[in-house]
Amino acid sequence: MNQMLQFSNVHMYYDHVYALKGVSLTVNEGETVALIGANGAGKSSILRAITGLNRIRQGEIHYLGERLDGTPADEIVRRGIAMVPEGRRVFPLMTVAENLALGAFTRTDKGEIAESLDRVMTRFPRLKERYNQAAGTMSGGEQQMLVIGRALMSRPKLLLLDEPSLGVAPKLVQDIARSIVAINRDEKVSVLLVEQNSRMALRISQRAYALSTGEVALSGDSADLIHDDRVKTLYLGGEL
Amino acid sequence: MEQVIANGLYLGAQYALIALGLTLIFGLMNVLNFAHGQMYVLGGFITYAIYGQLGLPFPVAVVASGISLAVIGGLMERYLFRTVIRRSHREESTMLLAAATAFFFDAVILLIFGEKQRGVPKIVKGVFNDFGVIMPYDRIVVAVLAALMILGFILFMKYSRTGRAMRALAQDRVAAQLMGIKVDRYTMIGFALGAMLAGVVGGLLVSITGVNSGIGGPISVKAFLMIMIGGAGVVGGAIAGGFILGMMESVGLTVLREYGDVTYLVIFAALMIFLAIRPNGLMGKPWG
Amino acid sequence: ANEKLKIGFVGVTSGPAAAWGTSNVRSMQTLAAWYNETGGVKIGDKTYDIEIVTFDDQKDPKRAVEGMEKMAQEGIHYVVGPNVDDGAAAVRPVAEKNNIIYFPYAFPKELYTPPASNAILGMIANYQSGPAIYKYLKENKGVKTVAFIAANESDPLSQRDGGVAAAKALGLEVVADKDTYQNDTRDFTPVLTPIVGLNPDLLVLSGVAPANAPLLIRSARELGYEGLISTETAQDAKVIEEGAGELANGFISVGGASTPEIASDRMKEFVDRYTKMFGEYNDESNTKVYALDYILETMKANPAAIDNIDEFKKTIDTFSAPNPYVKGDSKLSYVGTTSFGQKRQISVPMVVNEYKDGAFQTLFVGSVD
Amino acid sequence: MDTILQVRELTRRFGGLTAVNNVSFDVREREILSVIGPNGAGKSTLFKLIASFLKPTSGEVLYRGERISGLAPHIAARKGVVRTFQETTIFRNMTVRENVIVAHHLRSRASLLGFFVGTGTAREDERAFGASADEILDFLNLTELANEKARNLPHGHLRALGIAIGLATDPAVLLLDEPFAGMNHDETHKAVAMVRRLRERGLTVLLVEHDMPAVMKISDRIVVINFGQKIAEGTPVDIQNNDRVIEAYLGAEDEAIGL
Amino acid sequence: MNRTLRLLGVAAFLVAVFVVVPLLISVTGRKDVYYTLTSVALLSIASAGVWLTFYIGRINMGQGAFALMGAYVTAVLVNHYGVAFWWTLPAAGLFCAVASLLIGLPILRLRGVYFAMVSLVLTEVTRLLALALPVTEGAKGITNIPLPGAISLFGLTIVPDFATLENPRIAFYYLAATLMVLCFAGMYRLVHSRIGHICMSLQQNEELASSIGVNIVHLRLIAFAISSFLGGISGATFAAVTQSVYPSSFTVTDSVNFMLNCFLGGLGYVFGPMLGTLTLYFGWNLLFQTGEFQLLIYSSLMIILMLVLPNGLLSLGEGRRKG
Ligand SMILES: Nc1ncnc2c1ncn2[C@@H]1O[C@H](COP(=O)(O)OP(=O)(O)OP(=O)(O)O)[C@@H](O)[C@H]1O
Ligand SMILES: Nc1ncnc2c1ncn2[C@@H]1O[C@H](COP(=O)(O)OP(=O)(O)OP(=O)(O)O)[C@@H](O)[C@H]1O
Ligand SMILES: CC(C)C[C@H](N)C(=O)O
Ligand SMILES: [Mg+2]
Ligand SMILES: [Mg+2]
Repeated sequence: MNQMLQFSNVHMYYDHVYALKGVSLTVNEGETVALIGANGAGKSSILRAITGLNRIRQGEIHYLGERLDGTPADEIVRRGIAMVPEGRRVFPLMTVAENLALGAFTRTDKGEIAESLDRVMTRFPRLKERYNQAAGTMSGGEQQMLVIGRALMSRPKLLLLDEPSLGVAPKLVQDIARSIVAINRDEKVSVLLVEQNSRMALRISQRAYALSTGEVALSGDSADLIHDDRVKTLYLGGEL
Repeated sequence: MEQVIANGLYLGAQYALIALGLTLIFGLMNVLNFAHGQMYVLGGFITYAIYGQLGLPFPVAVVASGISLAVIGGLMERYLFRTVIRRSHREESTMLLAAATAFFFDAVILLIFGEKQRGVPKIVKGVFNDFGVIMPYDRIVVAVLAALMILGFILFMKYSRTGRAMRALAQDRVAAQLMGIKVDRYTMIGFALGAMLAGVVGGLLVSITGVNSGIGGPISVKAFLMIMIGGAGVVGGAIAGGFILGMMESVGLTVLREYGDVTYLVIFAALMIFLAIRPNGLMGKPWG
Repeated sequence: ANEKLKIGFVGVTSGPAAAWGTSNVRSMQTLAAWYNETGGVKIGDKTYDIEIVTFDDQKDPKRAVEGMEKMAQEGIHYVVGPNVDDGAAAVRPVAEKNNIIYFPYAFPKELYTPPASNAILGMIANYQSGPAIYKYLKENKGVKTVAFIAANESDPLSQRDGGVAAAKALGLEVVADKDTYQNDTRDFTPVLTPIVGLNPDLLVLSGVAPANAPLLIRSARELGYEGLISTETAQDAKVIEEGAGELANGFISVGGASTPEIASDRMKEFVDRYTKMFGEYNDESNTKVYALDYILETMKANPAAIDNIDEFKKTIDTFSAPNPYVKGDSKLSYVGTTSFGQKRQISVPMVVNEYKDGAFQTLFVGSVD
Repeated sequence: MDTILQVRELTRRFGGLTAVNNVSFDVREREILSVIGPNGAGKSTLFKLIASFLKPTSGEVLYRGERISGLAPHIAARKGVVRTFQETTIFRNMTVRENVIVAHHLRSRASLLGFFVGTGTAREDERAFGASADEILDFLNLTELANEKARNLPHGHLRALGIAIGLATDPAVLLLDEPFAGMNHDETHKAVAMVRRLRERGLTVLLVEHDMPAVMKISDRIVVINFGQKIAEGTPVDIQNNDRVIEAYLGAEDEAIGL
Repeated sequence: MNRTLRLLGVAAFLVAVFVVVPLLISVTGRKDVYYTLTSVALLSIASAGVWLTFYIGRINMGQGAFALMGAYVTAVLVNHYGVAFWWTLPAAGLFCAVASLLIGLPILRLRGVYFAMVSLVLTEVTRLLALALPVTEGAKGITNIPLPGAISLFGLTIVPDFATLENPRIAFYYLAATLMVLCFAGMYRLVHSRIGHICMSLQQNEELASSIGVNIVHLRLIAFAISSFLGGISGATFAAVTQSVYPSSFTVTDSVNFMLNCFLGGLGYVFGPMLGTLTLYFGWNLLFQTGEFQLLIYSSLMIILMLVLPNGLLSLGEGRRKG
């Protein structure tokens, strides 16, 4: 399998907060990789480092053989990385249609964009029903679908998801999880998934990293990790 | 009465156009641009110099006003506001910067163009007088142009790629960045566009009300009023606010004239009461 | 080199009313440069170079006080300005405390009537020119009805009230005396619409700022107003031409000396020098050219006045010198006895002008005593 | 057990939309009651109505028999009904500890003027608040972050801080809106234990939550809302097996995705 | 250690204000500085009020209104009713505080630019009222306000009759400086007590503040009333200093300046408004020799200051402590 994304010894700070302390990880082409870990472990920070929302202090990020850190955010999108940020972040005053159109902001070919739009609509029929509704008035679950659809509109090769199940009702969480599997399988999009719902994350991913205070504590095949005792006690919690 | 309404509409069109640029900048970066009026004045003086002094055609002059102000606005965003926003803890800090640039423009304009009221030859002669309405043709031309520009601006914001990017930016900067929108660049474009609108209105109106170096401040204040009425940061609000203020002045000055000096007192008091009832203006969202 | 004689200016040189103070300052600076270039001014047995110390009070009475304090600090005893009523009134205690004679361009009578004694009115007041103008218009142009309009600020409102009283005293019918506008108004059509509907014979723009005058005239004319328009303050022909063009023909205002019929050669040279120095002349300076000469001439008449304002006050009563700016043998002297009970006004010729195609023409010349 | 809160035929409309529609239920003293339901069902709106942040269109909320709906929020808080926010709402520019100290407002015995001049009572209050804040932070495992500016906290800790703020007011009824969102199992586990201890402190807890294992574990009773209406009420076991609830909200279990 | 340092600082400040400045003035003979510094002291009191409203999260551009009101209260009471200035001073403050409660009740609900705008309009409304009302004597204002008289307690003259002084400017300087010191001491105490924290909570999130039981309406009103009280005091003293008041004595420009003073000094620092006022007002005056370029230089300096210290002058100390 080809390596797609590679972190080598990445360090990142917010002012004086030391958020990532030498993280190394890889995502291969076609893979779904899960990132799990406690609050403040640095999961979101990894995604922010990839998309260029924050600069890294030290280390290197490579993507498809090229250096990624230091690249402007729009260029990163153009190279095929899309992110669904924590907490939905739709453009609330814009319609579903406009939100989706913005997802394709970096693309120019009208025909291809229309094709992507079709695909998103088939994947999330709900969005088609609400095509002209202002995004801000939709329910949480619908908004979550919208931001995933919006991310797909840039036709990414790598999709980054930050806690897509946050605040979403169980039934919808199931829908979203299935969509992620389908996107990865059908559209050959690699996925890097940050989830608190570790059980779900480990089920739908091939490999996983567990983070702890800015460092990788554990990594391996998800199927193995799900039975790993340390993971069980730390992240799956067994019986509550 | 027809005359009063016509006055109000005309004034409204003019006001709405003034308010547009201000609300755009506010919506995009939460900056209340105290220098808006000064930008308007500068636009007026550029048109005055090109059309009034050099004798080039009026449209050329107005376009030149727009372009010059766009450049100035862009530079201001890039070298002043961006730095300050990035480094300050409270976004209100930009108010001091905006005020300082307003003073700076005042000083520059006064030094270059002098203290006198300036005017240019009429662009169209003659007066329309029918249906109980008297309206000079040049005002009609300006009102129509203003209306067209407002329409053009709305369409631009709604359907163009740039417009869409700017609206996205105004709603959520981070999400916009994740869409691959060059946030810095579009903020700069937005500021430039806002400044350009100010310059263009200044240029257009110099043909009717002339221009003078001291009116920047008062114009800004008036423009603030309009965007408050309509709702700050919302394009529709600016337009509505402009027309409402225009109408209020026109009607108020006629209806209340018997009570003399209190006309403006009443208008302002009404504004305060209105905002107390609708704290976010007509269609605005809360801010801060 | 000559010793320096500092003369102060405290007034408004920025903001919407900048033209008022600027025309003052520039008149003074033009004259000072002229005197200094020609060897200075001889007062008593010393020759002085004139230095003008300026302070922009931004039309704020608090700042005007500040300015007057600065003048006192600089050891100045003669100050031109302030340009508005409240500023002129606010500086009074400072001027009295620090022995400063000042020349306001503001009309409140309290400034000039006893016990006040340090202020000298620098121009013709509206209660002096107004009645003369209205009387002339009543007699010569058949004016019967008058409407007043003023900005809702101190000066214009006071002048309006003065004007209304004068018009009533003359038996004119005042059809509008309450219409006001915000000073930031740029489009006067809504303000004027109801007044034009009343169709008065005369529309008086009370205390109008030079910036607003052409706009008011233009709006009124475009709304179809056909009567006369006048004001009691000085205006600039160029501003009116640019702002209202031929619509302003017939507009009546008060001037000082520069209309060709009466201007002397010295006045013409003054205008030339002013234009050379600042790029453009301002007709308001026709009235504002006088103050500095009054100060210097009075000192020449009594050199002790140079740092003793009591000597200056003594000289006022008898002072007389030729008026260099007007043809013929008119005189510079102090007047104001009728209005103020003491001589606290400089005698600027009361030239009532009529605007015509880019220039002022003299309608009549009056005088004040 | 006594009834502490009574929700009586509560309805709230926003324009044409009925967000909460004729909902009634009782809450007993020292009970942990969960409100669940699909996104947009009206759960947060219901909480806002109970804590008097919104006025009901009709119906009322009684607290110990006294009507509290329609009062100002700070008065409801004074009486003992306090809510935390679904959105991570905190005082961003204060440190974690300052956040909690400020939240002791209702416990102060000194008046504002007293604080100004620094009377003995005021100083005592300050000391007491500090001690209590430290205790609460310890209780929620936030001690390490005590001097961090709240705006720098990661998502999960913000929720904990939200709860800490709620606790500091010393409420009788605490309404927690999605307290476990953004926590992993381990953290949720601790938080659940914490909520239980709240009850041991004598509090009545209402919570809205989408984390089903946690809800089922912690709740004495559950109220289910759908489209603004109550569709079920009962013990966790009842609810888990209620077909209407499964259909509207829970979904059938799907081993392939671990849910 | 920290405490002694602070006490030393306070002592140094008091000595500077009450001893060093008058000494320097008498040595250099720059008597005009008295009026300038009196103005700075008074304006900084009004700015302190504005600062307090910033502290609860309101951009206040209405302080000019209250300064004007305060000035008129004093002028009317002294000139029309013969009340002694010393009584009118608190009366002016209280009048403004009460007025601000009435006005504040409806408008304090507004936030952000909306409150800013309405308060700006309030300034203009007050000016227009001053022009229109009979008691304010309309356009010509109230002039010839007598200087403050003596205060004696048990036959002991504590404050001399200002009119008998050789230079009342000095007396006014001491008066203004004293008021300023009192005002800022009070503000310091306010902000550093628990009330400060509660105000801060209001600034950051009113909804949350009310959920923890803070009566936000009440607190907002109190802060606004204190702010207006300070505005009134400042205006009233100004009326006494300049012995006159006009509708234009405090205008929109002043309101904006009060706000700018706060920004320049630093919104995060109690003494920000004092330093901001000193810099802006004194700075402007220092530049008066530059004639027509005064505004250009002044505004350029302001822009540069803003670029270098966007969080206010006082953030300078902060940066050093950190780095
Ligand atoms: N904007 C910020 N400023 C300062 N510090 C920050 C900021 N954002 C995050 N941090 C800090 O960086 C560290 C990592 O945070 P991050 O958001 O990556 O955690 P996370 O694993 O995503 O946590 P969660 O599961 O709670 O979302 C935390 O200690 C946090 O306090
Ligand atoms: N202030 C408001 N104005 C208009 N509509 C509102 C308002 N607040 C809530 N709503 C609407 O009321 C409905 C219920 O919203 P509410 O926030 O109570 O849902 P919820 O059950 O808490 O959902 P979630 O689980 O996603 O948080 C939604 O459709 C929402 O859009
Ligand atoms: C009385 C005024 C309106 C005159 C004006 N102040 C001037 O300087 O010309
Ligand atoms: Mg995170
Ligand atoms: Mg909710």
